[in-house]
Amino acid sequence: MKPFDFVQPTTTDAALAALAEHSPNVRILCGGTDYVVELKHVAQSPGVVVDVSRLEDLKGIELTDAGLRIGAGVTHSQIMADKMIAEHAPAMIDAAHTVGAVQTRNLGTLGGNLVTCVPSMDSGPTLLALDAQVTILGPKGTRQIDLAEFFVGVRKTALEPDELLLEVIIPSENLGKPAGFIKFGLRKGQALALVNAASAFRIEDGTFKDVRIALGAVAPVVMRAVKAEAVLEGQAFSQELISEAATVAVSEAKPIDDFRASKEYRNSLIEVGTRRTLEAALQLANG
Amino acid sequence: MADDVKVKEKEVTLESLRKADDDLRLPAVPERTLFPKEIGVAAAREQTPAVGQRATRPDGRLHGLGQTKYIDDMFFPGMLHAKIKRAGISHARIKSIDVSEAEKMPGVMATVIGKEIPVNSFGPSYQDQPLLADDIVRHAGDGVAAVAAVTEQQALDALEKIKVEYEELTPVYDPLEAMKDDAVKIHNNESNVYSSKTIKKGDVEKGFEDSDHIFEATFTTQMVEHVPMEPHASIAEWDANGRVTIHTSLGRITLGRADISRTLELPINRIRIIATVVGGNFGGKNEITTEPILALLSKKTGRPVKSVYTREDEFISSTTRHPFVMEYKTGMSKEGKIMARKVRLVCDGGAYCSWSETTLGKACILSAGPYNIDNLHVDAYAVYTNKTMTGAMRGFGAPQVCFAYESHMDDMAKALGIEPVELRLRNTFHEGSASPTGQVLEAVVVRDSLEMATERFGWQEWQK
Amino acid sequence: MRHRGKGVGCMWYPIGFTVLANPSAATVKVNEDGTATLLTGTVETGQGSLTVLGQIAAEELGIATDDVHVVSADTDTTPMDTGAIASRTTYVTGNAIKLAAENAKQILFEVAAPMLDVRPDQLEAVDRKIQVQYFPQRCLPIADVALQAQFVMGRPPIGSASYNPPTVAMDSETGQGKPFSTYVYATQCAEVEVDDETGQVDVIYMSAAHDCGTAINPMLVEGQIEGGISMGIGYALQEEMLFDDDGKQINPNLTNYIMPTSLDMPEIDVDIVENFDPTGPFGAKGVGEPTAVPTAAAICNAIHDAVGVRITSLPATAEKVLKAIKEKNGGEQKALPAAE
Amino acid sequence: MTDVTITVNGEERTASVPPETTLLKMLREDLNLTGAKVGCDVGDCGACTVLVDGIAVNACLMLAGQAEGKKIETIEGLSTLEEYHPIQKAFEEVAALQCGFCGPGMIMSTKALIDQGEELTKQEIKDALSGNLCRCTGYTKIIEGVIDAYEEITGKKVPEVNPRAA
Repeated sequence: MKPFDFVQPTTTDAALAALAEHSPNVRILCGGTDYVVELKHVAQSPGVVVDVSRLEDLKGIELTDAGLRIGAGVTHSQIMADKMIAEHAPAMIDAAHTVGAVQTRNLGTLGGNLVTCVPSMDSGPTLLALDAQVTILGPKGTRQIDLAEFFVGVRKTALEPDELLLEVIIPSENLGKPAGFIKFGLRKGQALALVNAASAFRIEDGTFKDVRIALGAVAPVVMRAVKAEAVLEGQAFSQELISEAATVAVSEAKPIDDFRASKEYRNSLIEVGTRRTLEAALQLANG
Repeated sequence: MADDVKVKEKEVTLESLRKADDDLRLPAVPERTLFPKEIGVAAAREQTPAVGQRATRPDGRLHGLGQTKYIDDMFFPGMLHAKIKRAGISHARIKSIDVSEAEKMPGVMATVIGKEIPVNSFGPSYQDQPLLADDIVRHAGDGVAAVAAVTEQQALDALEKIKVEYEELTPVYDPLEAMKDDAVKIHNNESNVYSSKTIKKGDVEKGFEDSDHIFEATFTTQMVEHVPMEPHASIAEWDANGRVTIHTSLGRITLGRADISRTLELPINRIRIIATVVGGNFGGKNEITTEPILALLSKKTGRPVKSVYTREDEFISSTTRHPFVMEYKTGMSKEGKIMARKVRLVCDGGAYCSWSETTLGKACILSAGPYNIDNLHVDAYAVYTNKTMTGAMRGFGAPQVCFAYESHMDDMAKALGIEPVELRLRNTFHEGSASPTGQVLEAVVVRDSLEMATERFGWQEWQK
Repeated sequence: MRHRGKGVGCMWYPIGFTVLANPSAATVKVNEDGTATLLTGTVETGQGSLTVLGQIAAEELGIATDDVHVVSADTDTTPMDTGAIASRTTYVTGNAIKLAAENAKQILFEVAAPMLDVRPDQLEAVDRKIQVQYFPQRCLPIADVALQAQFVMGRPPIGSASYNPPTVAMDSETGQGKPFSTYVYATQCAEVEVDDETGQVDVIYMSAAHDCGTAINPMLVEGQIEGGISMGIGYALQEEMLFDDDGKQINPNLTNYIMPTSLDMPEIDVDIVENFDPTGPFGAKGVGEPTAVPTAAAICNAIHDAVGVRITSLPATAEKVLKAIKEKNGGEQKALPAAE
Repeated sequence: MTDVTITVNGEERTASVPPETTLLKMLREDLNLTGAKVGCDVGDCGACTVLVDGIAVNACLMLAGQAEGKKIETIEGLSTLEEYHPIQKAFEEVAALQCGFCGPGMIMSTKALIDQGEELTKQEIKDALSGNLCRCTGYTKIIEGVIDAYEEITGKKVPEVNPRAA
């Protein structure tokens, strides 16, 4: 690794101060499962690395008036072991479980996964399907935006260089909303996603309501398949409709062709993944 | 502007950091590992007769305690770290290599390029592989220069300063293309086909005539890596008597020593190789890699020099398994007896021969499968391409041909309406069968293995 | 839909180099307390060969595995060996060790013979004793004999020997000849489950029956077979070095080079086929390489059985399998709208 | 240079390292604890697995500075002068390790798993080891070793399941 300076603030204020002081030659480090790998390959030193893994404000999972709050520094393992998440957003546990292997999940954080913002991130689709919001802390205080707006491009988020991702909030109305998640990788253990899919909806009076279909690794950022959602929204549920929505989802995605898989294959997986997550959510909805 | 100043200051700090890193950091007191001084021995180790016992491994105990010293776990006083610069271009003529800037980098103690190696070639069959490419680069993972520095990072930083000028040459990657007469020649040979083997037994054309059915199929396989968990690693130390001691992860030390002797023009009795424990081989550690380079770096610096491959080095510059193109034609009687078989094997031999000769030979012999075939004709070719060299790997060509002949067998079984295991049983070798090379086989238990594996599987009663 | 299928792969494999000399030499030193030290130039690369070679020396000397200490892999101290390659260690190095131990034992017999009032050729070494054949009560502890040999007779019981498998060069036109001294045989069966919508193949179960002649150490033989199967599974389904148009490897790392993890491994039942090769040490042949040979064939045949598609190019990735399924189904498969 | 103080296998240790030093490098080169191995150096292979405050992490992905003040357990700290650790013992007895390079990481992952005190199934064991790559064993005897150690330590049984049952 190229030499850099390392600061380890213990308060968010100190962290923000460090970011402000060293900007733009500064990078944030939390779990390190992605960033330390990057550090080993970069040709230029980042200058200063600010380790935010000790910030108490980034920790904890709790129910608030707004909904379920998950600190950005919460690890995937902590998500998997959390009873509140198991009760209110179990699909998040399925998603967390597919992140790397135990060691990666023990170090890697939810916030880190979102901030890294690679298309194949495993946390994104479920959170999008549950209309998650994120709280960003900066020199001017906090701001809250939809997760969908947070994702800007490949490895690009709405975070300014002097800002910090504080927490993720799943709105209270979506707690317990039936949701399904599926990941397709090249092997069973430790796989990068070829396609990720998450679906969520409610059944009211026998019709689909608040349908969300989110896809990962099929576009520059994790995306919602809004046309596919529209196919179902307000309709009486049927298997044919689910299949149709899955087909429409394929038309919305823009997967790439690469050495891991062809575009055609990813399209097949989008169709299957969308359908299967819708079916999984349906099963939950039907209790 | 203010930012610029800050960055400048930063660089000074970083530079001083690096300087501090120049001092060799070696642990003063070895850490201790605790374990009971009297661990019992498993009964199987104490019993006679010894053969047939499920005896535990004394080395296994040390592995579990974390006490096994692999090469990378050895630190000698004053030891330097070496790194190799890879060409990153698959076919080119080297016009010049300039290491002068690299040599000025902090911590750098020595460099070596191919021209400094007394005999810059090695290989188990043909000595067609340079330790560091000095004239022609033949695959992207070819090394072109080596650096020894106080720390690994310093060596890596210095690699960036080595300037190599290349004249690009046309590459060829596909073995079938490379076989053609007009293909660019990767070595200074008439053809890229550097080895061919033939087996002829009986009269294959007559056999086809006597067959009720003829089946044809083509199979291909991919290039794979051994992926030993321990990457290649060596430490060389040149001593005052002109002897070099090399700790290395090499699976065949006697022949490796001969290779090192040849490349360094050093009498064999001045070379000592200690392989201690190798962290996985699978055929991938059967050739020397950096040993002579490290020896030279040690000679130049008077210090022990260590090199440990990164995982990337392991992939791009160590040997791999040969991709094969396999054409099969088999004549069958309607009762399911193999009457004749013709096989053509083309093996992608990569940039250097390595163990391809042997691999080709074994694949050729084994390609008929464990079956009695009176009329057989196999032709096999190994071809140079501008890819990572292919060499010895668990099975030497056998996994490739087995995939082909057994897939082919099942397809024929289906076409003939004969149960796949039954079709095999009708053709397998038995005691005294003649192999494709006419060798009378003894201790043949292929039928037993078929019966045993299928019985354990529950083949007969198995249902979808 | 998920479909189960079964497949078989059968193979043969030779031990040692093709025709070429690939000798091993060994030295066995019996210490004055009846324990022994074995010097071999082969290298332990993980298989457990040193344990197996120690067992061979112990067997010949009639002592236990733990009584033999093995020194290896140092060109200054250990004798010539062709090395850990070509599944040859148990067979070739093992034969050399057996012969070396036999030579050391011969000295023990010559020393023990007058002590037991018999001829040396009437003795045998069993259970840490030198005893008269058919008269087990007429015996001496091997320690006593070794001590006598060393300090009274002045004949340290040290034996050295070498072995090279006998071969006959192959005819250049027809390839006829005897390239190898011996061969092993094996069969593996695979049960797979194929998802016909994603092409994903799960290997659920494998049975493997391998011939290795006498299994010197069945536990280590099993380990070789299980390990070979895992390598075979990677070869069959996932692993591939990929290159870009400039001949540079795209996936030179373990993130993108997909080798099996613990989650990708099936249940495995291993059987060792009973066999005895009179040319091998105590009937042993070898087992290292063959274990990885028939796996891919068995798996691909199982895929064929499950969904009726023949994969002719390895690896049988999910993508390749799905493509083959779609081609087979032709128009039956629902057409997906073309993405932009 | 940064001074990093960690508790390793129960003993407080300090080393002065450049900030870009990983915990793995510090353990291996400054504290001479070479049990944790460098297999890939990017968190894929798990050969460097150590426990940090009881959880398994890849030491190659943690900066030494991040470990400041934490409790680190490495393979060297498992057995004591009195006791051969049951995991190490079980691994030896079933010949779980072949070349052994993955062993220390494998054993540390196993320790973290068993220390959690949960009831384990074979699938959970496989899941817990999926970050530790092994090329020699096919994981079969390693899993056998984990099961033996778990049963020895906890007195519980890992339920038998037949994966072939549909």
